[in-house]
Amino acid sequence: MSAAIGNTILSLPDQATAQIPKRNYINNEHGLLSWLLTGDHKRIAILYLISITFFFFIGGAFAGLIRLELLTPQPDLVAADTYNKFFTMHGIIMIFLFLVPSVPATLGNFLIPIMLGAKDLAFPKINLLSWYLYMIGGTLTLAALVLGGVDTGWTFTTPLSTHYLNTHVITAATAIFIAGFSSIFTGLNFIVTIHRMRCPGMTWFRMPLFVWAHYAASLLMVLGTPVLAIALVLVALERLFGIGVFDPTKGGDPLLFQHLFWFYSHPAVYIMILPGMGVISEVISTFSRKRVFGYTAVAFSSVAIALFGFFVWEHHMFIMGVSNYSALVFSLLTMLVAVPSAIKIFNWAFTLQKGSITFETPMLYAFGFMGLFTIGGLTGVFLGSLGMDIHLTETYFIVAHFHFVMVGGMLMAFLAGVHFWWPKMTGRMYPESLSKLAAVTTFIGFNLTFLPQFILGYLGMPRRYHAYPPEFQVLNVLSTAGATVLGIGYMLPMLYLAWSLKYGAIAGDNPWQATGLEWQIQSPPLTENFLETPIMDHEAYDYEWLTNKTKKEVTTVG
Amino acid sequence: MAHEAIHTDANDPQNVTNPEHAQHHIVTPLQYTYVFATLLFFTGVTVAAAYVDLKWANPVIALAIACFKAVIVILFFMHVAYQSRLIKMTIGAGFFLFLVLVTMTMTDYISRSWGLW
Amino acid sequence: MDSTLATPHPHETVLHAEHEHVVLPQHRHHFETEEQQREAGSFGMWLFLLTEIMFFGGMFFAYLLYRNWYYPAFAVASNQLSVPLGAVNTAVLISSGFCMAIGVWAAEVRKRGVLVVMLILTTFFGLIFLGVKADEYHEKYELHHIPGSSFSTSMFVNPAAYGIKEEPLSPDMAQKTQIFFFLYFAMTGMHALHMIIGIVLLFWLTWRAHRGDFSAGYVAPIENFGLYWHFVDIVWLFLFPLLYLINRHPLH
Amino acid sequence: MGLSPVLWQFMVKWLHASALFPAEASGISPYVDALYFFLLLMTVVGTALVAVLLLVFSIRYRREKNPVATQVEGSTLLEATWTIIPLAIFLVTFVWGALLYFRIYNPPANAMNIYVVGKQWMWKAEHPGGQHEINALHVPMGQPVQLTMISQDVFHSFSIPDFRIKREVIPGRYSTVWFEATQAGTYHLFCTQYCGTQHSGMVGTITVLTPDDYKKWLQQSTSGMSLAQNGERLFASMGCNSCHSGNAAARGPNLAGVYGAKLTLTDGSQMLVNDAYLRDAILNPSQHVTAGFAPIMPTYQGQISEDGLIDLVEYIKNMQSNYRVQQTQVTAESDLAAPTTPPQGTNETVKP
Repeated sequence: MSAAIGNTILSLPDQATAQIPKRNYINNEHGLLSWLLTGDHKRIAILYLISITFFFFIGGAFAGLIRLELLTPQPDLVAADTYNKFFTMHGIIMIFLFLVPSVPATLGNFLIPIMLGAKDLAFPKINLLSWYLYMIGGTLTLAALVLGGVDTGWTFTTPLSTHYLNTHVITAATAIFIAGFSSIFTGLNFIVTIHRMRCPGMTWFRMPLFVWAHYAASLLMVLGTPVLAIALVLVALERLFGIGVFDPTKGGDPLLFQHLFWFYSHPAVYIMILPGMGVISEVISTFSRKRVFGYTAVAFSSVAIALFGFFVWEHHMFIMGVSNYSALVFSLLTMLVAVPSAIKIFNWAFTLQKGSITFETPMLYAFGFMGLFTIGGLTGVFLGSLGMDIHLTETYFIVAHFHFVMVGGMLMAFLAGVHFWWPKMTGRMYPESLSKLAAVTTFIGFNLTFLPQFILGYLGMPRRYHAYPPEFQVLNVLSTAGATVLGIGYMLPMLYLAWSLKYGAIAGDNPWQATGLEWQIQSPPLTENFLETPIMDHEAYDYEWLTNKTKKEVTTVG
Repeated sequence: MAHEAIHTDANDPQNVTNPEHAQHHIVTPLQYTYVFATLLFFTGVTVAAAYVDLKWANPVIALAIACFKAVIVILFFMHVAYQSRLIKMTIGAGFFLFLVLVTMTMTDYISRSWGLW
Repeated sequence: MDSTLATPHPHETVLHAEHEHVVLPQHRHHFETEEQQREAGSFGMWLFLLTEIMFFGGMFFAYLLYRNWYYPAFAVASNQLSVPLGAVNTAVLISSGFCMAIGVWAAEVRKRGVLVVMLILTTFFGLIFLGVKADEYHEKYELHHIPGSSFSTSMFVNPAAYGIKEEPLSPDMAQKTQIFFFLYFAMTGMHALHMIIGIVLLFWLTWRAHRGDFSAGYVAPIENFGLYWHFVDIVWLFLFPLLYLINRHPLH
Repeated sequence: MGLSPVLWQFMVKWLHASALFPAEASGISPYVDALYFFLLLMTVVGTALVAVLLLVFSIRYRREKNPVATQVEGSTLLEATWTIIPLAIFLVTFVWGALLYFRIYNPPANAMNIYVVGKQWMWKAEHPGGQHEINALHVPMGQPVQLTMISQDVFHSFSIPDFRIKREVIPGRYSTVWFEATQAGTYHLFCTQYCGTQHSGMVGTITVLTPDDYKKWLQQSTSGMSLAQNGERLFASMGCNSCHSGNAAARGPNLAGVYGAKLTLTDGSQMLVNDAYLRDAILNPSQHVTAGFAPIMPTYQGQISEDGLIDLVEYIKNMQSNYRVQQTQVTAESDLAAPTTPPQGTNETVKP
């Protein structure tokens, strides 16, 4: 298939003779129940993949409706309260039901045990329980939607959410509470697995950076989420009994809620982005045939992000009446948390140096991630800087900023990961040219959607506005046009990935010639992953080891 | 199959499957009884102390006793005294993060009254 | 470490020096060794307790904040709690924890009878605790001290009318007693909820212990439940002084 | 920044004319914009750097050109470089941003005060002279204006993009912001904090008038009663004057000249009397008992609207002597049927 020195490293087995392995985790057992009651981390990952895709498209539909309403300055498509329900649902679904579980619950679930050389996560039943909790949370969210919606915004700001709205706040809060426990259990499972289930020889510094990133994200999940849970419990109790821990007229402090809420929800940003960074490390290394530059620095920067991530939450509240002195402290700490991200970006860039680079779809997405995440990260510095934050916060600038990080960063990384490990998960390849087209479409659509929003933000257009002054229309039309392109960019992978399940080329064990343990086993893997426990005798990303191993295999066979 | 297990010495120091292992230790009922008695004794002390007016020292004493009781429950009833460093660090991390929550939030509440800008 | 997955696990698992090796049916296939499984379980339990620390931590912080803001209201409202009942309950809960600890020991040395008795005693003390708590709640209900629409501050505004030797609170401060009682109910209620969950689990564990599940060297469920139960104790060890004691002006 | 003022003006005007940039209509705007352009430059340079690295490496080390990768472990020197340089830039940003923050939120001493009440879903501005406006605010050019703001219900946020200022309007607590308008004209006022159904309808217009026009506007729009006068009536009708009479034997402290003074409370703490203190002392008197007085004042929580509180605060602020208090005491006793809240909003320009 591949020429001597082609522009791709993709090497598929001879399609005439190749077959999907007879026994693998997909056909090991049959019937719906064998999936719904499974303890296999790979099957749970697939369940998650299907469900988060479902919720992603629901959340995406709301995004589409929001952009459609904003096409004109007049409030003409829907009424104000409906619009508020749209963006609330968009936020809740995208954050709690898509971004938080996206990479960890799908790719992480599938790959962490394999990357560590283990047969499963430490607690398979808890893993399944966490999927069920996620589904209950998701169902309750949909219930809140069907029953009439909720319009608090995803931030549940008190006293608005506690005393001034008559929508299904408690249903939505319960949904997030339950989905939160799903996230806690996933994180707990990962931490225990990483500490306890590594195969012989798998030292901490031989672990793939994907695992490091998930370790850091799991710490945040386990330690942060309960604080969100208690904040939501208090909101629900306050709504039910009308007592005022967050109600200023009864002596409560509404900012206390925000402290508790952001104590989770800022680290949640890192829960969302860290696993994506893990994906990028794997992809960049594989497609430049080179060990990640400064492995240790990248590993520790993940942990540093997790640690510093807990010290910066107040930057969401700078103008909300917190003490100016503490705003100073938090602004300074915010500047510090930006540094590890910068370190990662440069390390990835220098991984390319002296590499042997090819540009398959995952790599294109990874390049997209690097560019967009850099912009997203640097515009975060605007918002961390106190004086600048005053003008920019609560405007479209902040909307653009976090979409650059979350969509431009995390979603790109998620798609990079899905494309990268798709052959491993399904045993089949997707059509390469179509997927490259999708990657480019996504990139263009994304920039067209969100770059104008930075300008809108500096012009002062407030977020969560249903109607806006007419002079903002041109930029809004651009943004809506971009959203259309972006929507197509996201539909495409849906279609060709589904197509590839049946018609894709047989991928073979290691189509990308990658070094991770997951690539040394059959695709799709066996239910027990490894026939015998592997022994890790080389560093991560050791391409020489891979070459030697391949040579040996060839000589043995020959 | 595709995977080739590379066999190295099983006693490889790099073998880290189980580095954080601690020998399982059984605490005897007698030790438990000592702990139990201590806990009851300090419960009495803390109640008694509450009835004496010691101004600012009252809450300090009450919390100090509560912390002490919690520590011995953690160390002996929960066997942490005999556990690996990993478990000790895990617990430490929990309390550390709780302190982060308290102190960092308090930076806001304490300094709010320092002045209005 | 030669691993052999195809065969059922003939592991060299040293459980305790004094006991012979056993291959246990509870051993899950994906763990290399029994010991790995056990330590993973206990580590997982600790991580779960970590989340519980943060969960209660949010409420403890709210309590700390409002106690500083509305000290007089918290002092007077706190005086309405019965120290003897609180102290008795503390002792009851410590006893329950003690029985649990002995139960863990009994499981480890494989004394089925002792284990079952200890689990029953643990449950018994737990139920007493809940009973006393329910009685305290009932009293608060009768005094209209349950936050919400029926909450009444009259006892704090006009204590003399209720035969209470307290300085009357001004009406604006008296309102803040509701925050105290809300936090009181939220914290003790959340604690009681954890106890109820624990007691349900205890019934199940007692039944299994009676069946002999934990008398052959497989003690992880008992140990891990013990951790949970002791954690619930610890929460109370802090709740008791915070809610009942530290705001109290000395009673003459 | 070394930019010449002419070039600056040109750039800003050009950007504004292309609808890519808000007008610079307040004294603070150029300072904010300077930091903005600095950060923009940082972003562009940073992104360009990453893009160039990706591009150059992609071309030089693509597989066709460089079939075999050379393994490199890493470089402490490089790691240190890209740790320290971003950190330094971010720290500069922090200091610059902090200085700017002080400048934006620290009102000058000579600022005139206007009160703003936010509620679902309108802005109500109250000028000391008694002029009321809904969803509109008239201010003079070239004069620092301080806004003392409070919300009646939920969080709102008072934002004037062309002035580069924004401040959360908080329930139960005064917050302040100030600006000095430099160009006559009308500007957008937005509520930027999501506050419920009609959030996007909570907008208004800021009209900047020349000092002369402003004087004219004040005269045309007067309601006849200043805030302090309203406050005085409220003070009498709520019976405040019976205790705060200024007499030696009065049960409440003397309020004349109390604004701006330092009070010693019963618990020994020292408090500066400002707007926030006065408001709190009316609603939560037991936490603000002046040393030497008994905690007998009832709470007025739920009995006075935020507008009424503003009237009272404004009245006490301007109370130089107790002469009028004693006068109103007489009036109040003779006129027990006085309305509990003063008539207000007589010249509200728009009815909600």
